[in-house]
Amino acid sequence: MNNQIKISDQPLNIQSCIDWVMTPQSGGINIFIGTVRNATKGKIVMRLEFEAYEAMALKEMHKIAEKAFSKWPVQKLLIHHRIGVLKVGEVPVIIGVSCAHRDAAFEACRYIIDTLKETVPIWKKEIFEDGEVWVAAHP
Amino acid sequence: MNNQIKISDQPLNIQSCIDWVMTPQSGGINIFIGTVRNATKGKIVMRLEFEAYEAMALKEMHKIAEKAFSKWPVQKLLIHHRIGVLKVGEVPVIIGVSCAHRDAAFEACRYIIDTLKETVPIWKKEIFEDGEVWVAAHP
Amino acid sequence: MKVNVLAFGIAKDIFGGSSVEVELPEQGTTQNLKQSLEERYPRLKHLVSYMVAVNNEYASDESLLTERDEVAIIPPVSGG
Amino acid sequence: MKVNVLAFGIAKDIFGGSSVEVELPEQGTTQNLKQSLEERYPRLKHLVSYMVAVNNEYASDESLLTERDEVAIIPPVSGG
Repeated sequence: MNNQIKISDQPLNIQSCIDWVMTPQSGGINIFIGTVRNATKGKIVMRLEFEAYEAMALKEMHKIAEKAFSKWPVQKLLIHHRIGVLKVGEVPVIIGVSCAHRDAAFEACRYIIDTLKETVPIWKKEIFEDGEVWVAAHP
Repeated sequence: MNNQIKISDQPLNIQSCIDWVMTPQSGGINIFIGTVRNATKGKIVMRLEFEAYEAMALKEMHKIAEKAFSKWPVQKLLIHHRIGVLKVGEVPVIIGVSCAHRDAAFEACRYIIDTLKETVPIWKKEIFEDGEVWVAAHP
Repeated sequence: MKVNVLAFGIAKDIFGGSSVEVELPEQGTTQNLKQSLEERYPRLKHLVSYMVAVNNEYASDESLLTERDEVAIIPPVSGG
Repeated sequence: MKVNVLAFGIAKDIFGGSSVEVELPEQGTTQNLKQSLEERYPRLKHLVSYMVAVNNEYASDESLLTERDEVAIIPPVSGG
């Protein structure tokens, strides 16, 4: 299992993530980049704050990686998540998957971001001009 | 329709493609990177040669972009294809799609690379130690 | 026994701090912990849902707790 | 009429050059062009398939050709 999993309070480096995930064996690389949107449901977002239960989040991210390796012929897999204060346009998450063929790369990348959003203990608070809200906390 | 479509005989610049495709309105960006694999069906690949019917290829790529914009709420869309001689590990194609939400980004990116491989008049020749073959030409 | 409970995200706001101490009977379960917390912090019940993690793993309601466990309240996650 | 036909990929190898000239009857179609080329270059028939493009668009077998059209043979594509 060739993976690189990281939680960091520093800006994520997209190019070095891609460089790491590319291999001479792979023909298809899929990358998902999450960015901070400037608005949610019509309200202007000033910034986002991400917080992680870091030890557990890393453990859950490794479980996701393990599952992806067992479900698809993945060559390399990268999950970087940023925490702290992020401005609009900044990147909270990068997922990269390299495979011999593109089918597996697309499917594994999709699986990883979907599952991360369901199981990994990381929380984001949206800060608006007139208030703030922990995303997904309330009905 | 905010798109950037290009065929070039120079190395593609992944970082500048990603910078171009990111927008403050988008929350999800999906990138597909094709790379030259070191082997096909167990045979070692020395290099690849790509050739395009350029005017028609650009026209077909624009059709794909138009279709993607009509099918999904795409914000920006980029298709760069390289031609000429490529070594193992080099990048013949980069596709980037930014959307407000990730579903559309994944689906549109997948649609674009799948359709490109079916309709865009670009050809690749694999050069092995002991011969060469135009990919997909013969049964 | 006394169990130290870590809080994250909105749970931190509800508890007014990044951890709280909860007194539980010996052989207390995750379910007992939730009841005790919900009595003390009724706003917990207004969340969409929340989980308890024990030693960095999601725990079921029947999990037994000990004083040595690392216990945490996990409100709905929203990473990515 | 004389139609100039562009060749790409393996078609260039089969024709021995990047274009060939084909003599067709007036009102000749894409289908007539294919027949004429297959007689002259039987290896064309060994391809998985091939298309004809007229003025940068894929053309059906019934398309009429003129001397002013840009005509090209499109063997199976393999970009990406």
